[in-house]
Amino acid sequence: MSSAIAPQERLIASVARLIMEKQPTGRLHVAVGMASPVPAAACWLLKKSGVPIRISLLQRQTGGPFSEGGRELFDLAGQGRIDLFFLGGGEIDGEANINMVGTGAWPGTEVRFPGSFGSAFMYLVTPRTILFREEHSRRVLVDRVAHISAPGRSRPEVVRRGSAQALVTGRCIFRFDGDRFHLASVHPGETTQSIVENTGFAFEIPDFVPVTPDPTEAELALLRGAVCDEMLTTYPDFCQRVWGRSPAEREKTQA
Amino acid sequence: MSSAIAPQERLIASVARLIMEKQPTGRLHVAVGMASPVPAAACWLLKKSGVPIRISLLQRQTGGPFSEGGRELFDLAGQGRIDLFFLGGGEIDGEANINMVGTGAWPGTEVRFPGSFGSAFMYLVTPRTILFREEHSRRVLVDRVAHISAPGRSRPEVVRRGSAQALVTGRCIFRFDGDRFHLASVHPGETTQSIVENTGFAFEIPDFVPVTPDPTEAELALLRGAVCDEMLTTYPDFCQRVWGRSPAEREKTQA
Amino acid sequence: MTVLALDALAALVPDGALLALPPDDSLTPSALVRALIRRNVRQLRLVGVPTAGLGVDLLVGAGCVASVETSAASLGEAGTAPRFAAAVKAGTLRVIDATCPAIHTALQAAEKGVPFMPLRGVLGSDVLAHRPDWHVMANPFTVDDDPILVLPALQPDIAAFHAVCADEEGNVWVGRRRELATMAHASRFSLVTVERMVSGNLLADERMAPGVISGVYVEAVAVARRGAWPGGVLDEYPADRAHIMAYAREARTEAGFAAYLARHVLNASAQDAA
Amino acid sequence: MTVLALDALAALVPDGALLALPPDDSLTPSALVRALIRRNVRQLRLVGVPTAGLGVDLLVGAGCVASVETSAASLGEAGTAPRFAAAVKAGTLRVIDATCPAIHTALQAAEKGVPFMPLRGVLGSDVLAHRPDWHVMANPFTVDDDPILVLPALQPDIAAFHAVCADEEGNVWVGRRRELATMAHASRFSLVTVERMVSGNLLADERMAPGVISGVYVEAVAVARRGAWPGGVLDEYPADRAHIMAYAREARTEAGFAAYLARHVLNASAQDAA
Repeated sequence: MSSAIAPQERLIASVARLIMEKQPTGRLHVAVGMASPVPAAACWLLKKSGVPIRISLLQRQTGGPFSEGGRELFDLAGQGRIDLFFLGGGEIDGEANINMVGTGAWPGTEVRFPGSFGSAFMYLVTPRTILFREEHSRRVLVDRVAHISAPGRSRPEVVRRGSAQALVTGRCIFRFDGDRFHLASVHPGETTQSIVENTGFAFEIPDFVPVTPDPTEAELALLRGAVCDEMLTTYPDFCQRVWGRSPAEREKTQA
Repeated sequence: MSSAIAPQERLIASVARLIMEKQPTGRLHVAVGMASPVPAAACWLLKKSGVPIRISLLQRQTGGPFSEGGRELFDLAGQGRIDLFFLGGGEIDGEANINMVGTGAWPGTEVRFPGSFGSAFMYLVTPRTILFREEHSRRVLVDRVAHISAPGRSRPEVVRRGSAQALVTGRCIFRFDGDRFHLASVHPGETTQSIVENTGFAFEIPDFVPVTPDPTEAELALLRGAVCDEMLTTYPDFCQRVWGRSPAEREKTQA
Repeated sequence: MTVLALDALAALVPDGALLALPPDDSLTPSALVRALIRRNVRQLRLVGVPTAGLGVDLLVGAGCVASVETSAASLGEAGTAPRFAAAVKAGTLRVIDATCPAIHTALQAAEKGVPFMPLRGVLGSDVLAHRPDWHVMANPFTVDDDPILVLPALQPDIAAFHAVCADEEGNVWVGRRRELATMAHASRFSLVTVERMVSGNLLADERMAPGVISGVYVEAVAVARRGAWPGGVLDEYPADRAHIMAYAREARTEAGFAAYLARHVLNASAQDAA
Repeated sequence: MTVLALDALAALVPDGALLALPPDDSLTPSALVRALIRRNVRQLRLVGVPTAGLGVDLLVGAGCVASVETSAASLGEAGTAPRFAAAVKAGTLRVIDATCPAIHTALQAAEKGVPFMPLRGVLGSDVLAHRPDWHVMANPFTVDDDPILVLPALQPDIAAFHAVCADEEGNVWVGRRRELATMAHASRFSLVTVERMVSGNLLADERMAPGVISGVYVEAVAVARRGAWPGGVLDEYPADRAHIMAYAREARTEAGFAAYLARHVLNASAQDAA
């Protein structure tokens, strides 16, 4: 039997299931932005499980999938060749708008977030976006974002390939129907009530809300082995925190 | 004393003098297209004479000045970073229009020339263009081209950095004043009368028309030595024809 | 990405495809062109990026082509592309004349997934007058009268080219010939012949990566040694000028072209497949 | 092209210049940034291509900056860029928010010499609402209602970056970091620090050429060994994460930042010039 399941392991497995929900006819091409260890691990989990997924990780120590520099990801996405991307945000609201700029007057005189990165583009040109934000509080999940880095919905005349598929947080999974979020599952220890209390936007609550399932034994084994191996150099802090492993230890093991 | 001056040697020296006529403040950047041995030799002549000229030769066996592929020349020119380019044409008329497409109905049902290449772009975005066409006949130098690959003049609202500086042929040198050609010099053996007889367009004839000067002894020595060395692999047929040298001979000499 | 035999690669080009090809000096896929003629492909709509050379001339002469969009058709020092010129004269070929940077720009628009891209110059050229699909618009960033050409995105169905090598991920190395990258990125997919397969991942090698076109764009690869011949490959082998000169002479007549085809294309499957 | 000492290279950046810089993971010219602070440059208008990192944070904290155009300012895993965030809060810095592909596209427009270029997406973002210099126009290639963003060309005065090596022609090798090529092509000129000089011509080497930015664009070069530090250089050396983490903590306060400057920038001329 495995040691206790880390919350991040559950999130990773949840994201992996969401990725697999809607497969395109061809090979799935998923891009993962900077500072996104959970989405990256979810992609590696699928790849190590034998799913023919193509992963383009923007954050790598050396190497990388592109030869046109960082621009190539955006060109690929502009063509519709990236099937799925991940976005987070300092604030996310009930219409799936995301704010990566800040609060207070523009450009964030109260709290300045890092900035919009590619979100204003990627959210519209990518068929599927999984929103991921571990902190689930009324500070982050707000009724109305202070500023819209990237809109969750667009007017009908605006060319848009898709929007949010789901929002994964440290407490639950919401699905997005194009207009509103629906509570899809709550993580162990959470209840519909605790989600309502910690969420600043209104959302749909179905009659029955399941608990987010645990990763399987096979998934846990992959996460703690092959997936962690792939992540060690790129996300050393994350690997240390979740799995207690460091790049130095890996080198020792291999030596 | 040198052996007889080849007609091409006079053309090369003439083109080199035209290049040097109007120097920009910075380093002169001259690009030379495909199948242009005389312009290429003129650039090499200047470079081997110590002029700080930058040459971008599109026709090279290996290597080449660009790392974005063939597109980089056009991007550079679009920015105005190419100071001078060369164009020819199946037909050239008195307004400095050039036709590289063909005669008869579009796209050249009577005689099809190769096509416009980059001329429709380069002629407008490059500050200076030297027109070069060795054949000087009423077939080539026409009153009105059948089709305009690239116009010699543009309406005032059209963004244009320059036009033809001169037209160098096997018989003479014309200068272009933005509206009309002026006879600048005739090559040995030609007269104003012979030029008029062989030219299909009207042009200005000054009171005194000089003879195109011979290349200097120093220029001839460079042409037959260092310039030919540079051209041997790129233009073997030209080097054989003008200087009686072949790449094989060069290898023998170096061995 | 799959590794196929040359004929199987050629079979992936359907009749009527909008097929982008580089010119003779830019990793032209000559062996694939010959295989396409052997498989009797028909009604191809070719794009010469940005010009057309021997490969296009062969396909036109062999009756495989409905239209050619290009800035020029030429055999370089060997002169006119003879079957192309003959077909234009006979009126049996639809030629869509362009200018080099317009082809690069239209492909860049497709590469970025935008519907159009502007280009300076070209105004006043009859090339523009014969392109009803090109527009002239007012520069929206000035109040002055500033007309500018805008080109619609050009997305070929297939980009075909030769490369030095491919790895198991379908990454291919084309070195400095980066106009091929634009062409590959802009097209729905690429078919690539290579001198050889290599192990490992070309994109993981910092020395090789800059000259790589990612396997993302590559549908299939076939090994074709000296597959650019009579074109050259970077510093691996030079163009075979003597052969191109001989072709230019021989293909001036229908009969001469037929003899060339019989000798170098139709009976050459064994040699190309080697 | 001339080869200069690092401080002489920094002297080529005038006060008020529109200066383009890559982020920490893309051959960032850290040694040059430190030299710029030592030379007390003022009123820089920075462009983070496409995001801003430690270099921009240092310049902002040292009071060298009037404005920053960027898609984000971040130290990656180390979190917020502390002096940037503090200056935004204090209202002492003009921030011109963009989105990554908009910066690439605006530079590509300058690279091509066209006044604008379109980009999909972005409509409905408040980034657009705060960019009066960006326009939305009707796609001229459809009769449908199809609004599309068009971005004006962005031509920095100077692009500054680090490269692995330079040759005597001023050609520099950046490998796969081709967004630096776009930045260099788009800018009036480039200033480049390199790990080392090499003999010969990088563009003549078919293996190296694809990763080269031509000397056409390079005004001057200075050797700065480990010049990207604490950023990394391809496979030559990794980013110094511990240092960046320490900076992120220390620079949270003005005093901490001043101490960092004193230790690593103002007294480091000898070490950077090595």
